[in-house]
Amino acid sequence: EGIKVGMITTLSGGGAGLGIDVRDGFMLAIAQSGRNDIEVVIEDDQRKPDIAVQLADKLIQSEKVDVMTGIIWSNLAMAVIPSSVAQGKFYLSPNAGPSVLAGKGCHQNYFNVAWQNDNLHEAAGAYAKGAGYTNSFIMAPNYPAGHDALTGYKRMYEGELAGEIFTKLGQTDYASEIAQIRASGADSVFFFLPGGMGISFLKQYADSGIELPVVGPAFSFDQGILQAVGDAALGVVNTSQWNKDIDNPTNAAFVETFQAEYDRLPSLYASQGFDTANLLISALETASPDDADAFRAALEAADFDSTRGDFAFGSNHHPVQDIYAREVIKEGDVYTNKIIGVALEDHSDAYAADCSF
Amino acid sequence: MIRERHLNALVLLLLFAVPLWAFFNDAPFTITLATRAVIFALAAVGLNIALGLGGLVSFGHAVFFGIGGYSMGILAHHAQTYTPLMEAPFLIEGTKSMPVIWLVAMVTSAFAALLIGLLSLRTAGVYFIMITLAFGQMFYFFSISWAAYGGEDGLSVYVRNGFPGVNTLVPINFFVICFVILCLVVLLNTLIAKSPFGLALSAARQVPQRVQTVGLDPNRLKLVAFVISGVITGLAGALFADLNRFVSPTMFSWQMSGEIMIFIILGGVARLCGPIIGAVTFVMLEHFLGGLSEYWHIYLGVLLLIIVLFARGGLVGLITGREVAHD
Amino acid sequence: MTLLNLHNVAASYGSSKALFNVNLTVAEGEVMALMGRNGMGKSTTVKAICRMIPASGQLTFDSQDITRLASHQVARLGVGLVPEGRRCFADLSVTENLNAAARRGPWDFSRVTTLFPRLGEREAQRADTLSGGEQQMLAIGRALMTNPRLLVLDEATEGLAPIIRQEIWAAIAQLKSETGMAIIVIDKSMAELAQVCDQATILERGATVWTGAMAELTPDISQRLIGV
Amino acid sequence: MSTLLIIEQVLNGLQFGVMLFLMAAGLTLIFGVMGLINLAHGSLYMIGAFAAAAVAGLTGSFVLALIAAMAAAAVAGVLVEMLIIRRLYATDHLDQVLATFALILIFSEGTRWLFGSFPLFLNIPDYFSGPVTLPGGIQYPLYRLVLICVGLLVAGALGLFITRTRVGIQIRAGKNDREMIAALGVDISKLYTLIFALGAALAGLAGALVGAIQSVQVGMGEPVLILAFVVIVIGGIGSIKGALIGALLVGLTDTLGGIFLPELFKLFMAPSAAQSSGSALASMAIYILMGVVLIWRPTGLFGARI
Amino acid sequence: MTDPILATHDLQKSFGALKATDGVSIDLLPGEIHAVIGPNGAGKSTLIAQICGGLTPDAGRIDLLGQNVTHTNTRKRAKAGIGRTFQISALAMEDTVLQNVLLGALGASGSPWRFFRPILSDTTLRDKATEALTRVGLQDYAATLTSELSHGQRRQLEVAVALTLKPKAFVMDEPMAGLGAEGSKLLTGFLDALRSEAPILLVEHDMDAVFALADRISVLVYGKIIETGTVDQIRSSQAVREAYLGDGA
Ligand SMILES: Nc1ncnc2c1ncn2[C@@H]1O[C@H](COP(=O)(O)OP(=O)(O)OP(=O)(O)O)[C@@H](O)[C@H]1O
Ligand SMILES: Nc1ncnc2c1ncn2[C@@H]1O[C@H](COP(=O)(O)OP(=O)(O)OP(=O)(O)O)[C@@H](O)[C@H]1O
Ligand SMILES: [Mg+2]
Ligand SMILES: [Mg+2]
Repeated sequence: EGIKVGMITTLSGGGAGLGIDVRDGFMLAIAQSGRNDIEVVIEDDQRKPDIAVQLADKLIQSEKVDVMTGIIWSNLAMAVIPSSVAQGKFYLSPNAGPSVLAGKGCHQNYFNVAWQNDNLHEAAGAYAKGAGYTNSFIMAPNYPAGHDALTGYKRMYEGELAGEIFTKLGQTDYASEIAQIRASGADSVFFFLPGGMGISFLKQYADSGIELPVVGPAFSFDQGILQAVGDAALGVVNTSQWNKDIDNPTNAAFVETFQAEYDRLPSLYASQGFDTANLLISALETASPDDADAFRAALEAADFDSTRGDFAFGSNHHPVQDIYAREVIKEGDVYTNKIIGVALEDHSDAYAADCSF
Repeated sequence: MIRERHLNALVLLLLFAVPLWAFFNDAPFTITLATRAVIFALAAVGLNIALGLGGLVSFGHAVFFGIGGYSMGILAHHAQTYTPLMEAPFLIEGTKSMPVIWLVAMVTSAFAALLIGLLSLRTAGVYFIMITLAFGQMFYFFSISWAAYGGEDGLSVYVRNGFPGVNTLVPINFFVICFVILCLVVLLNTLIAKSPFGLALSAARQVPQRVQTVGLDPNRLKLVAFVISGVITGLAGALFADLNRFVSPTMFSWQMSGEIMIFIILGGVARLCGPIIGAVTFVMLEHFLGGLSEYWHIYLGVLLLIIVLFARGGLVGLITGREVAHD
Repeated sequence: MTLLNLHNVAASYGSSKALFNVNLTVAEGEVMALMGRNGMGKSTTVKAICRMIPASGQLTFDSQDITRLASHQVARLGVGLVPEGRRCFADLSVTENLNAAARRGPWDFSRVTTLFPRLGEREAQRADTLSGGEQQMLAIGRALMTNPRLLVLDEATEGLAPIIRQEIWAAIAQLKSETGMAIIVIDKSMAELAQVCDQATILERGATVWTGAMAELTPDISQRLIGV
Repeated sequence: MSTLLIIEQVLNGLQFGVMLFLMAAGLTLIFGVMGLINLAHGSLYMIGAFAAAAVAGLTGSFVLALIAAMAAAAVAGVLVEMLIIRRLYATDHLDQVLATFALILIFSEGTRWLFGSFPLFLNIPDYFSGPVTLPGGIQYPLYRLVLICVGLLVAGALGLFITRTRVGIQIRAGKNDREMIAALGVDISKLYTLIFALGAALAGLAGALVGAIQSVQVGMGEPVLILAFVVIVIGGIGSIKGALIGALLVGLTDTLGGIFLPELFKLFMAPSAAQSSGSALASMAIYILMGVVLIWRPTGLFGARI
Repeated sequence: MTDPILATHDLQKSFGALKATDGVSIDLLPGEIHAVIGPNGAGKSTLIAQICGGLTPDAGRIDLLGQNVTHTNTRKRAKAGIGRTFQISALAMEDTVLQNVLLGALGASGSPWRFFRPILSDTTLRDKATEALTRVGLQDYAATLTSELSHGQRRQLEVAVALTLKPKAFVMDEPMAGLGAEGSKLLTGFLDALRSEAPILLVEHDMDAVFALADRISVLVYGKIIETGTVDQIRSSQAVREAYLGDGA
């Protein structure tokens, strides 16, 4: 008899694009596996934590799912994951990786298939260091993920800071920050501004005439929003554990079939959804969630072909993987990314030591 | 057409019967859903005291909902991490006891309502709506950046708090607790509406200058109504946090204030059970439409529109017909 | 020639009926007193004429059926209303109040301010800071500025100083004799009504109970139907 | 911090304020003059931005895009007014809140259904892009200067329209007593439709102009909506002058607060903590401003005294 | 001479350049009806607003029962014994007639802070309210919604609410306004009887009523009292004729 997967993700409202990509990537992998014994119950959390909690209750109490996945945002993850795993469910995160869940609050049934939140920022710091930047201006919204971002960057960067700014969450006008950047004498800019905030910043930054190099995590340069940023993003270096040109057969097939199926290029989030599903399928080959210990061991083995190439879990069930530096380019009419180097190799995270199951 | 009094009884009865049915048929999620509806209804009944009786359209009631939520979150967080809330000048420990948490939630909400009310009541009408919104936004942004308690990530509490003599982990038990509180508050609301205070408040809403010339202070009447209202919504916030075992700044958001208000409008302003019917309807719509399509908000929007356009006086108005004179 | 005719008109506020059977005819150039005790439906009749509440029965103005017209359409046919309680536009200045709905004709700003010099003196003041009497003048001026063929005055002298009241009665008389404007007057002052009005209609409980020439209104009838 | 930087930041504050004014102008018309709480005003702003992005994508012309934005928003506005809002003037504010909340849901998801879940591209036209050098050597984006001018122009034109023209007077009269102005012969419902269309077109224009330097995405309207409400309440509802001054105040407070509060906190805190507490306070600054203004003047700076 | 119940001394109030009240001294003796008449815009309502606490005078003093109340608020003055009716009815339109009067009774009782017992079960309040309604002749309308009353009936209700306060002095701003001829006559008779209960400061344009009722009349013209006297004195005053009465009366 089959297994039931509960997916809670954001499908309506402002941040819906990410959830839709995760879902589409995930479902593509399920379809490709040819297995029809995997039932996926998909729910829309509307990006509201209390709704997510309620949906988790529903999936666990009435749908009686075996495995959960899908959450995009850290704050929703914090609301749902601890109580779900405490009730004996497995949770495979396709996106959010808050630091608590990687360290002190880790759990043996919680696996993160994307990254620990700091990872891409650390990679950006490492890239900045490698590129010889010594005076960065850094900026993120004033909320926990923003604080983590700046901490992550500083962890690897080691140079001086020309300025450090926390912006308002949801801010759309960056004229004053840009003026501060211009006046700061910085040699580079690092920013973490997910979603619309990043689009606004990049457009305004490009229009300001400042020519300092910019580094950021992949979130503001992902396939879904690059088209909206346009020329302003060209040439910007960003860090990501995945890109469509990573050279391995799984990835090539993924990019091709995703495009064929959904008529758009896959994004980072789609790849994460796809990998999450494949991890699950690989584990199901050897064990059933009913036998929690065996199933957990199967997950830990991570015996699947990742779109990222090598993929392994660290001791805290978070990825150990390469993180690349990419550059935004234009291919024909389409803005996309090209890998220009590896920023961090076989990187795990800073919190693993705090984790004991 | 049925009489409003009968409708009220029917609503409360159904609201109790459905989870009971779910309990015997092993449908725990239905109970969770009903609990959610009951708690929202409680928050809305609270707001309705200010809004329906006192004419105070508060677009900032999420403040009290959030304060209630964080009262629970902070106390339980300290209890579960065994860290004291405060050491100097005297020791305050966290707690996992619902009654204590409720008391704290209600007292803090009362203080906040007193303060916000004092300042906001200088204004009237739309300005009142907006100044209460402003207070809501202040609390929201503050909670987002309050790192000690999780900031935007919020606070998780792993085990539901306890109530003496009741196993709150059993969904139906927690439901009953919430339901009893709702009934008590509805009773309180009925009494207030018919009381001398209620009469004076209603007049203060309509003709403040008249109230003054009979020697009463309309603003003080409204302030008291606002505080009572805030206290009830605060209590609802504490219960909501306990239902989710989680609090976050979204409890303070303007959307939350808006939703509480929408429950009332949907059900019927100044109707005893308006907020309850509104909250239940909204929760059900959200639940049943949510699965229909990615674009289910469109259906929700259209349904709400139909209700506003064709049901004067909200759903209660639709069911009971024209409002009858108070007896 | 008949200008306004109401035949078997009934109207209600929501579910409570206020008019049952009102019959009323105003000829061109005629001044008609609409009388009745408090609450008998005078103002409601006015509202029905101005299409401010839904009414059934037959209403014609200038031999045109107005039963289904919108309020502003009736006004444009030539009904000028001075409502009970004045209802000046509080946020607007005196001048703006007068101009808001003005239509071309013999009545313009200067003629109105000649009739009511006080309005000229306060032309820039907001209507809600005017004294009660000033507001009443403003309401009359405002209606005149629409250059109506039928002027409806619902308690237009309420709250006015006797001296101004005299002016207004004089103005009504002047309107009648000089412009040939038809007028419906609701007022409590029998003496003045008797002087200017040609016809009278008396309402009781929402129905016409007496109608005839003013001269025929004997003290005995008025005692019975109006109480004085 | 250099004076030059401060001047530039003041300019930024003004520009942000003017941007808010564009949005607030339409809202204050509809809200103040017609007495209608239109939560869906943000949706009209979004519709403008999306229409502009779509037309700019097809034709490449920014001017056409702006026209399309205003037209689309106005059409949406007129439809909404005639089909829904018209039935709600007589009811109290609360029904309007619910109805326009429902409209937000419909418009947002409808837009997503039409245009997909990803942000759209809309950029500054070439002739307005890039910085210019102002006297004193400040490098300032040309487009932002254009925005300032457009905003001030709209402010002037609207002010004249409402206070000087007959239509403007009738609109304000209708606000005081709708039934009475109709009884005097003014077709108020036609007039209101017109106002709604005008307000919507302004919101659409704002959406398109602002969309060019921000992200065009579903849900972009709501945060601006809240700010616009803050603006018109500070200024006094229904007053175009108030909306302008309120917008500039909010713009300046927000921009300068974001810069100076963290600096202030640095005087007695560690830099990182100061940054964080400073910006936390800064994010509350405009609401604090609004609270203070309303406590001082309960009907806003230029609102009717009660 | 008896002490006045209510007295103003040299009240001043300006709106911008306009002196709406310009040195008004007026008093109200026990048992009398003191009418204030004057052209529209003379400042009568402004004077009343100052007496009742709606406006604060720029200068001058107001005494109620010998106490200086110039700077106390409306509420305190109501408690101290001023019973006011409004020129434009201020009633709770959504409530019933009885509820409006009950409000007055409740105000007089001074304790609205009772949350649990229905007000209708408070027989003391209820009797007071019904009595006031009966006195103005609205007893049959107790359960009617106030919004359904005619204009004239609302004026009667205004007076009823003031009655429940058992005030030391009535201040009435045009109580006859909107009343029909018959209604005016009834109210005139009623006020005539009321003066034994408490004196009345009466602002009224209905000269029939004023001349029938007033013991004294003060004529206010553009903020100043130009004359105070008995009915006959005022009637025969040339100045008053020119400013106010015209030649009709
Ligand atoms: N808005 C309303 N809603 C319900 N009933 C009303 C309304 N306005 C008036 N009525 C009722 O309709 C009847 C007629 O009222 P109307 O105002 O026409 O009387 P009127 O003859 O003008 O009296 P008055 O001389 O007092 O002005 C009254 O009994 C009144 O109670
Ligand atoms: N708030 C205000 N601002 C400016 N002027 C005002 C204000 N209130 C009243 N006035 C003016 O003061 C004068 C006195 O007004 P008031 O209302 O006291 O007159 P009144 O004697 O009661 O007249 P009426 O008999 O017509 O009611 C009027 O000219 C009026 O326009
Ligand atoms: Mg009448
Ligand atoms: Mg007056």
